[in-house]
Amino acid sequence: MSDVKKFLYVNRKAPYGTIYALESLEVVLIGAAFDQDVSLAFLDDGVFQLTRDQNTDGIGVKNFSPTFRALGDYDVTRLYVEKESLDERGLTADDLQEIMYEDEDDDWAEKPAIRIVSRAEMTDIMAEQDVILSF
Amino acid sequence: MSDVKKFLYVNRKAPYGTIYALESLEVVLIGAAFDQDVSLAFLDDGVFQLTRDQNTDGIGVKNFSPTFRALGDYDVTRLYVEKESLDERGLTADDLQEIMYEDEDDDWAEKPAIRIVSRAEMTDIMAEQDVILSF
Amino acid sequence: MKIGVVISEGPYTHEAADTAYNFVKAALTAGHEVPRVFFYHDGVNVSTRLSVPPQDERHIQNNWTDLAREHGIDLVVCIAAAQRRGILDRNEAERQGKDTDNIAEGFRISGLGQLIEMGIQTDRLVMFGD
Amino acid sequence: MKIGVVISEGPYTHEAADTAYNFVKAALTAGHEVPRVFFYHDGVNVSTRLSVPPQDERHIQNNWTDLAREHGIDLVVCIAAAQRRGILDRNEAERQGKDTDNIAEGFRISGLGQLIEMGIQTDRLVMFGD
Amino acid sequence: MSTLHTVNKSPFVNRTLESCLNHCKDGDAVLMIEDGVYGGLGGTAVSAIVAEKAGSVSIHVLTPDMEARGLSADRLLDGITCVGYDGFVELVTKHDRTQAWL
Amino acid sequence: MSTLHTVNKSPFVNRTLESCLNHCKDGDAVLMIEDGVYGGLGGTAVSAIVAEKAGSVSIHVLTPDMEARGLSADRLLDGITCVGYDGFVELVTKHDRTQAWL
Repeated sequence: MSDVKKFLYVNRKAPYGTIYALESLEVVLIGAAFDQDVSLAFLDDGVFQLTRDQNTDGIGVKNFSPTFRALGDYDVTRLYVEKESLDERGLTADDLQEIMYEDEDDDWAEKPAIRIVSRAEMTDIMAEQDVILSF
Repeated sequence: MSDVKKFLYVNRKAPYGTIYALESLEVVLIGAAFDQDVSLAFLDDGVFQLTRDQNTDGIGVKNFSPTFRALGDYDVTRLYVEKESLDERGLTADDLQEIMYEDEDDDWAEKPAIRIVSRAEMTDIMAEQDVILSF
Repeated sequence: MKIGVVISEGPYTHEAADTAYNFVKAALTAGHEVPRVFFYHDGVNVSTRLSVPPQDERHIQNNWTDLAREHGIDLVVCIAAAQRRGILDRNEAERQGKDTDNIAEGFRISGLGQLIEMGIQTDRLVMFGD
Repeated sequence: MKIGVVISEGPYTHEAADTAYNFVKAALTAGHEVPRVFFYHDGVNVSTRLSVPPQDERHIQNNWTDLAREHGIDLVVCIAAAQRRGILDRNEAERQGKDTDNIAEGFRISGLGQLIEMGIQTDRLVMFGD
Repeated sequence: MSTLHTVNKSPFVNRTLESCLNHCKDGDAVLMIEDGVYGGLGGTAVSAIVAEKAGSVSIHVLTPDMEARGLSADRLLDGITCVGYDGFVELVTKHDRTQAWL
Repeated sequence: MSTLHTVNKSPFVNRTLESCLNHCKDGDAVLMIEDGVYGGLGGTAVSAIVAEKAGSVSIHVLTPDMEARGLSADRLLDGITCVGYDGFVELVTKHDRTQAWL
């Protein structure tokens, strides 16, 4: 086994109603320092974490959604979002934040970190991992 | 308004996986001292609270299901169980514990406390209450 | 109107304590009375004085303590639920032989009877939980 | 095999801490190694030494403290999750200006890096939560 | 005599909204709060069961919870009303009892 | 390479079991624990989706959680296996990774 493991953070819960989404992101940020092969998966209600224009002033809770846009700086560049989960919720890719990263292997070209995948592709991605952390 | 209020304890969660069922029962036992008009409703996964032959030795958690059989001593004599919830779960009345009480208005005759009701009847029961406590 | 409130989930983990807080403020603003808030299940964890949330997040326990002081709200923490979860006042700590308590100012530990009493004495009961 | 364990829910409220306990005992009996258990989210509440469950119920914190002592398991409580929820050790209490700590013997507070490290260093990671 | 029902769970994960709607009487009100606000969205896998009930029961969503989740009012099903915490209080007082579908 | 999936939620309330089964590959295993054991029952509103998957995926329930809930093994769908905590450990070691459907 190589020194680098494939870590997948699986996000299946909506933001704000419970703390899992926020505390998942806190693990991702800390975990980024460990130079592992990191991906994030968003499925079921987890896709709601990525919606645009979140404004938490009314509920008095901190809005953590801008943090997703900083993930590129932590070399977290793959956010897989399940298409079927979006469809069931009446969402499209346009409803999600734009999250970009600079690809160091491609002359630092700006690329989107969010990759919409089918349920079958998501299943394959899950099956390739060494460690799966569920939130 | 009379001094006596109609209290309904609504139980919708399965036992042991979470503490709500046990802590609901603790409220019922304390509440019995207040001489209110008390009923219990079991619907959705709440019907699982009443199954026979619960044996928690293997999980190391206290089995609280015998307490339901003591409710008659606390003058809690109406446990409404929703038939549709049983049906969806493949359960029948025979799968539930026998819970009896002595009817003081009928020469202390032993009667069953569990009353299987339809969803429509459950809806009517809920709509008659002064206070609804949800667990 | 007199409105009683129950909080059944822990702070930060679930939005219940936040929604309840915003609801109670609105009820008071509208001229209603909120004589008591009852903390049950993991709701008892709202009452610890040891919580230290990040500087840029709301301080849920402080918010409740302040609101209760300002409006004379009785913040009651269920004793049975609190014992299981490690919430104690000085009396309880002594009685149980524990070296410290951890309850915050403005909260008091009492029995489930206080919940039933609240149900009897208020015009409406609103529960926040999971 | 080396098996790492994560507990994400609070004691008594959710069965997670019980299932994890029974799982870890079975893993040890089968000859596997459980080097660390990581407590995250409400799981940090397992580590309070102030819990006083009824006499006829299991004592979840004591069970973990005893198992860890017997088998040399590293019980790590996430600092960020613990701060929000009011779980402190002596150092943290002093640093935060709190008058007391509440963590039980056998548990230590540390960072989320310990979770990632556990994922890297064990052969399997098993999560218990809600 | 009528009831205010509150629902705080996402209908895509949890069947609580369904159970609530199955136990409403005509003239009752449903208020979606916290993660429950997703139940008010149009064009979803659960919109039909909500729309069906929206005639006999008045359905409301809590605006601050909508905004927190980045959902604008134009995404809501027809006939659903947005309220703030003050509207929540009004609904509680207007109906004879509140039933929380926890 | 295969995965052990754990599910701890009742399928009558929560759609997590469904989501888990939708993300299993042939040769994977599913272990139902805690309130998840209800997913193994025959003759229920969700039995069909479990039975459909029981061929390509091995499905197990945790016996102590069954017993706690008063469910005997004869209520289980055909092809579902009962295991104890020792069997849980075996499943974890036998498969390459464990994915908890929390």
